[in-house]
Amino acid sequence: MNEIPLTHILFLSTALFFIGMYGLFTRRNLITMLMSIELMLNSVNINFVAFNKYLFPDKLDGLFFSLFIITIAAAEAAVAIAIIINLYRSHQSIDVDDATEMKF
Amino acid sequence: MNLSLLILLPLLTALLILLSKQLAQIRVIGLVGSLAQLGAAGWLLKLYMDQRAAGNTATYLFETNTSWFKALNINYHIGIDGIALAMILLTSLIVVAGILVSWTMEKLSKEYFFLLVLLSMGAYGFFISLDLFTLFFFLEVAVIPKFLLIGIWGSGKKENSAMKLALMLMAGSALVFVGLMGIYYNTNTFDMVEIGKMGISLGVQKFFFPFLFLGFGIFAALFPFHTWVPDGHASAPTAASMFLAGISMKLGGYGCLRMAALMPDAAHSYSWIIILLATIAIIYGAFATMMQTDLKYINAYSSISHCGFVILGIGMLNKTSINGAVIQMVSHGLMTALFFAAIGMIYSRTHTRMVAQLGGLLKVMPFISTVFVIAGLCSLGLPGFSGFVAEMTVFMGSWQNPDGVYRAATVISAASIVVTAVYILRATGKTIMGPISDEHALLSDATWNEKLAAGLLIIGILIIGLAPFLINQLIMPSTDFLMINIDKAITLK
Amino acid sequence: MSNYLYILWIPLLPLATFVVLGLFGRKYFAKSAGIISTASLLTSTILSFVAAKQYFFVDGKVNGIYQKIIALKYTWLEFSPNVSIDMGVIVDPISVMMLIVVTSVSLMVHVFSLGYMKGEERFATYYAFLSLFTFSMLGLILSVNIFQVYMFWELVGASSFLLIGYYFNKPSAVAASKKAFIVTRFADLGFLIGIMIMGFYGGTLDIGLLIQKLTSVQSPEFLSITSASFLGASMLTWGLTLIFMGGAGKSAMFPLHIWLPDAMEGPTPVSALIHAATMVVAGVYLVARLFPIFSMDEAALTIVTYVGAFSALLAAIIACTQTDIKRVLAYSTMSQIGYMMFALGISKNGGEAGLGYMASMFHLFTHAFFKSLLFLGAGAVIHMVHSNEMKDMGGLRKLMPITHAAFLIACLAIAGIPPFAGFFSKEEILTAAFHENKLIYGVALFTAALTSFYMFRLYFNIFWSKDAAAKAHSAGHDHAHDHGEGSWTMKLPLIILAACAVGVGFIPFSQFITSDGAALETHIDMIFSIAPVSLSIIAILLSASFYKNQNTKSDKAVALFGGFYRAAYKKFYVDELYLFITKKIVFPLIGQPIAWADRNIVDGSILLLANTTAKISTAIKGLQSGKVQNYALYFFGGVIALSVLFIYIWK
Amino acid sequence: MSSNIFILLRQELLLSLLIFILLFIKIGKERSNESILNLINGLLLINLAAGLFGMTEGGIFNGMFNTNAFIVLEKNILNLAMLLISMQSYAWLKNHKQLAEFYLLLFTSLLGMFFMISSGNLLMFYLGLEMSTIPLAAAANFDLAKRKSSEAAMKLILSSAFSSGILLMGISFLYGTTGTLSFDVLTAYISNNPMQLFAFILLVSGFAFKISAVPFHLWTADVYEGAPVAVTAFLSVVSKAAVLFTFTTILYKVFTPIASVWYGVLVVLSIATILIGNLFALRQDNFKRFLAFSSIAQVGFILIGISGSSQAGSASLVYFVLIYVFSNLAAFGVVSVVSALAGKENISDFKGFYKTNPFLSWVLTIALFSLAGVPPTAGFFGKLFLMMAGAAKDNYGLIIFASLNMVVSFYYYLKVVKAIFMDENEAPIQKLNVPGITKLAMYICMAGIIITGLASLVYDYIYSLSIGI
Repeated sequence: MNEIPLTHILFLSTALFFIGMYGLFTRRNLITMLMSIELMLNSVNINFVAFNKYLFPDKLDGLFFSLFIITIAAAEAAVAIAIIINLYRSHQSIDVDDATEMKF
Repeated sequence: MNLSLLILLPLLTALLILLSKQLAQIRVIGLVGSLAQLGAAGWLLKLYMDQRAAGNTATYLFETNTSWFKALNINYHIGIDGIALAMILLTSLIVVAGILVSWTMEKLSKEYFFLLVLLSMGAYGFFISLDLFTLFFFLEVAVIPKFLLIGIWGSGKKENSAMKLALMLMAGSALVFVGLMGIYYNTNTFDMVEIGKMGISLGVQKFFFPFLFLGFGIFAALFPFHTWVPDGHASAPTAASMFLAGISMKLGGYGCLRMAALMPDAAHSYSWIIILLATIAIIYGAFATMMQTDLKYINAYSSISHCGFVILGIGMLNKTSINGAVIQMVSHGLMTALFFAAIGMIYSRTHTRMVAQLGGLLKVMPFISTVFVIAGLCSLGLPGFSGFVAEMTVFMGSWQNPDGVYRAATVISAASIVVTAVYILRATGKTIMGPISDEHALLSDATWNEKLAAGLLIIGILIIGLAPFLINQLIMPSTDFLMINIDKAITLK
Repeated sequence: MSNYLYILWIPLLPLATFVVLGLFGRKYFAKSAGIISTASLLTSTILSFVAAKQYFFVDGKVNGIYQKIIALKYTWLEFSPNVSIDMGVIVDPISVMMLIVVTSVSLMVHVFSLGYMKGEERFATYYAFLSLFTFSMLGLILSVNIFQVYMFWELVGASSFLLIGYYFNKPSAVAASKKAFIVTRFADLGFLIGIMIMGFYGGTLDIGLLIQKLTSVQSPEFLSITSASFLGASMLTWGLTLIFMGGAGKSAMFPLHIWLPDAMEGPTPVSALIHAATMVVAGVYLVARLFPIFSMDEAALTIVTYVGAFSALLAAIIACTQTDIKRVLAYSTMSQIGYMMFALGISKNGGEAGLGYMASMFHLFTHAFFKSLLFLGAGAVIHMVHSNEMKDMGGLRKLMPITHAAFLIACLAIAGIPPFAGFFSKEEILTAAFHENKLIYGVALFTAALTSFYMFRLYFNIFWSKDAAAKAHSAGHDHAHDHGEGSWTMKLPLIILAACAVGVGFIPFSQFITSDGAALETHIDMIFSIAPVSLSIIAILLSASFYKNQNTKSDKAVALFGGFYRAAYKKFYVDELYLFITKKIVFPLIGQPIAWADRNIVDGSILLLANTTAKISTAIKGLQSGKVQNYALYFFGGVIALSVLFIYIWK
Repeated sequence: MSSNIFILLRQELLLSLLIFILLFIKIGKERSNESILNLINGLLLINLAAGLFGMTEGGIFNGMFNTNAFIVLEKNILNLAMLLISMQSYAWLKNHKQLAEFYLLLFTSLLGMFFMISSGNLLMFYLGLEMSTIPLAAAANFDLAKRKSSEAAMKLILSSAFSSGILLMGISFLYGTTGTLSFDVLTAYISNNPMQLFAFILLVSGFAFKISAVPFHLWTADVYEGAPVAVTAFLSVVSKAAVLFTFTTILYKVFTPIASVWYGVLVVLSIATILIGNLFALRQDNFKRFLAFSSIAQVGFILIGISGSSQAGSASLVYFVLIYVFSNLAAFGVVSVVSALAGKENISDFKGFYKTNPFLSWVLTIALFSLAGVPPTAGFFGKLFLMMAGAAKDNYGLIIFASLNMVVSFYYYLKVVKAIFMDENEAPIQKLNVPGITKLAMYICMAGIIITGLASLVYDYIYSLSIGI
């Protein structure tokens, strides 16, 4: 069976990356923004795994890196959500536009 | 004698002032300290003269050279020649006078005296340092005290003046810094003596001399970067004005002189610009002064005009004119300090500096009025006072330059002495002479400290004015050393 | 050659007096100041007479020529190896002659002031200033170095400033002093530049050397200074003219004369000293001092001549119209100095042709005495009448006989009636003029006539005219009950000076003072003298008929001249011209624009810089929108920008 | 080998030990805040002291973690900063319930930084980076009740997550093009093919975000303003310093092949940073915000120094950071005291401050002068040496630009001084009684500001350790 070329996968990851970025830029809901960031991180994961599989199969750096990214993403998400909850307490909303007190 | 003493004495004084309690104590310490500085300067003069008499022909005497930042080849290299020594004497004299006139400074006296002493320390350091980095260091040390002195103890729109002064001077030192970088990366040293020996390539000189000269020029009220002078002087408290005009404007002139000696080729090829600016400053300052109505503004603007002579003398790049420039620096320092002292005394009594509101003060305060008149006569260059010697030397020097433009510059500058006479006599006629207004009719004359301060400065003025050969004897050998490089550059053209 | 060093004491004594009185006068010598300074001045006077005797009669003459002797020379300020200001003492005929003049007149004034200034609050200060002036004047006379001349020149100006402004709370006095100083300062600017030209081309500032170098036609200095030219005139002409400008300033030559009449605001004795006998002749002295060089340059001499002559005439005309007695005297001074000037101008260096030089010096000498006498006399009058105006005077001859006599003598002297001093000197001048330049001779003659007219106009108005009693009423108080003619200290000088005014004419002046130091044979030619003397007498009679008794002839004369009279009365509007130039041109058209520009353009541009920075910073504050999404957007934008910049553009 | 680990890792281990001690304190019986604070400060002192001796060079975990005298020095500077911050936040923490958590967060972050600084591998670097960032986000939110605080935390966490996304992308491309993550190997494969340049720029922007260089700086001001003063101080000094150290090491060690490119990048960044930083600082009234922008401008100068890419470059960087620790922390110290005791954080509140609090005023003034680079304070030398390092590249346009911008920066620093000394104010901040330990910290800062500059041996020592390209 012929296998999928690397470029396809890279295209996918890039697309995912920019979808995530788009989400971050456009969505007003903090949780959704967080999710889009996760999206970006995952696209990076795909990159790593793909590079490792296609280009440097003899070592496992890429795989490990993606594992770490997943872990840290989780931690990040935890803290982020905690913060968002606290923000909700103080602002009564998790809309990003309500949290623009400090500017200029 | 170790020159570091000149830095340590003020430092010690400053620390003692910080430790001391109330005004009585502070001012005594300040006075003793400044007198010690004066003594040290005088002693230094004696030693210097002995050395020269003993046939010591080194360019700089009492040199000490210790590495400071070894990695960057920055050295604490100090030493003096006649010019520096003249400046040091000037500084020490003015410091004493300044301390004396601010004898009754009640408001935050500790900080006030502390800053005064700090400022003087910067000046001393500047004049003795032979390493450009150290020079720059002390140059900036002297800036911030001015800002605080004007801003805190000043009068009128003091904050703005202080800010303007600080920023313009800082801009000046920024330019100087750029120039220093240029020199440093083309000679790999900050040591003026070494640089003087090895010389700087022409291209580098041409590119960086403007930065240095302009930078120091701002300090020396070079047209058109003089606008900090009127406001700064007018807003500053008496002693600060004295220090400003008497000392810190000299930092600029001295710097310009050193730079011209360090980069003679560039100085020579730019000299016409320098002379042009100087001439403008002289005549323009004089006319601007004629229109002022506030005594301090009058003196400030006249300072612009008089410092123009310094720049002119330097720009003319010959021995006589440079001698003149140096003498003019000293003379102007003393004279302006005296003038500001007198104005301060008048202001502290009448609470106005407006010429229109004053008059006939000679009746109630003969001493102060006499001081005022003496300062005025010195400023309009009357023989017997230092101003005459300085200006004539500059004129004779610049006249030696047969080129038409230079001649024109000389004549125009010389014409300024008439304008000077006009504004000085107007000021004198309106404030000192004429009928006195009733609310001033019962004012008191100078107190002992004021008399002492004025007396000191007048003595200085008279020494130069009556026996100019003395100061000539002091500075001429050093100007000869300066001229060696410059002449080389000029003849090379 | 014996030692003349003691001459140094002649100026130094007054200096010492000045220092002592200046520092401690108002405290310790408030009363005794007058005596002290008079005593010290008496000493210098005696010394100068001693010097004169020694020089003229003992050892000044070496094989028939009076030598220039440098008694002392000390390098005071060195500019460059050869060019330096030297302080020194020169002894030669004119300097010694001036010594005599200055010290003796000054002494007279000192004595006179003892009475005149009695009870003044700043008595000590007055004498301090007087001594300062005497010192500066003497220093000027003895200068060996042209820059030394300039220095004392300035000092003289300053001390005259102080003396004119002595009544410092009188605005008019202050204004006058300022005017005097500034006008002369302006002239001195020319002097200074002249000196610089001389010093540059002559390569020295020492007068002796300068003369030596610039009078030998082959010397490189002479060639360089004559070859170098500017605006068509050679540098020599420029230098000399500019130096003369300085002289004209001090000597109140047209057009720099405007300060002199106002200077009469000062105390009258001061006017007698400064504005009659000494300072105002400094200009003449300067030209005489440099005469050998002047004689090398025809153009410069011509300028001297015509300026002198014109001033003489102009001043004489104005003097006829003034009513303030001191102003009349001032203008007559100006006119007489004009005489001296053109006498120099028409002279040549040495020999018979040098008559003008000798005449001018002679006139200077005689004029000093009778003019100071006139001023002191006027002083005495004013002291009594408390007014300068002719209309407040008249018929005073009974009340003050001595003054009257002295004044009459002086008038006769200045009018050039034999055998009074003025006659001799004037004759010499006229003779010289007659030989050299007929036009000038004519002017001189006419001026002489005018002189005697206005002098006697003055004399009659003061001492004759209406009788004293009537006068007393009009003046509102009675002179009879006034303090008479003043103390002996005021009379004595009058008597002495009157004696001089009669006597000094008989001195065989030409034996001592000539342009080349060799004696010159002169004789008074009676035939020649008829014209001027008779003219003067006619003029005197005319003025007698006008003013001896009150009548309307004078008014008729005024009506006859009409506009010309008014113009003359208004001093030909020269003052107004100056006022126009300063008030309407210099201040509003130069001063104010510059002051304005400094605040608004030079300073403004710097403020503008600051303000623009602030504006920009407010303009861009939107970047920091507070929206975290925009932050991310900018972040990404930054990434893109960097990538574009460094992957595609950089390389 | 094992002993070796303990020596090389001693600072990290000690810090972890502190963290555990804190945990035990937390679960242990109630203690008074004072006692805990004193204990912690004592421990921090020990921690600092422990770093000072026995600096051995070496790498462990196959070069993932390596250390040398220079790195140890950098870590010591961070320790010092940590100690000072904790001493100065005494007044604030004294009445705070969760002070243990506060320290836990900061220590964890500090630990992360240590690993980041000594990382020899992109993975380790990434771990360290995140480990240092995430706790800070939590710490920024430490004033749970304050709206601003939570907003700040939100902004910090979101934008840092985004930035690490970008960073990771860059790393992944580097990995893709070179097939390795370890620095030593990486260097060999670096060339300026577009892919790698792009990857590099992504990486740089990650760094730029952390050191808040323009245009990646926008989070800074808001977070600084919102977070508690102590956290702000930590952010502005410690984390910035740590990232700068790492940045420099990576630039000098790894990306040497494309030095010309990153020189350009640095120049662009520094110009933008100085300019924008100054322009924004001009207008600020909130003190923390003001310091935020001023510190942005400072970073611009630091970048100039780094761009020198010489031994002097890295030396001047570390030297400046040391000075920056003293001066900036002195300023923050005063601000934290004022905000804790008087609850005021605006520059306008400081009008007439000198009348009531001369000591604090002088501390603040000297600190500001040092930041502005006025002699004789150390800041003067720091800034000058940075610029000298930059000038070595003969790029005088940059130097002229920078030195003229120094004048602008003078304006806003002097503005504060003006407020303190010159402006009249009928109701100035009342007399504050500063806790002794905080005073001590300020004295240390003052001493640092004076001595670090004038005593050249400090610089010479740093120079002797530092490395260039």
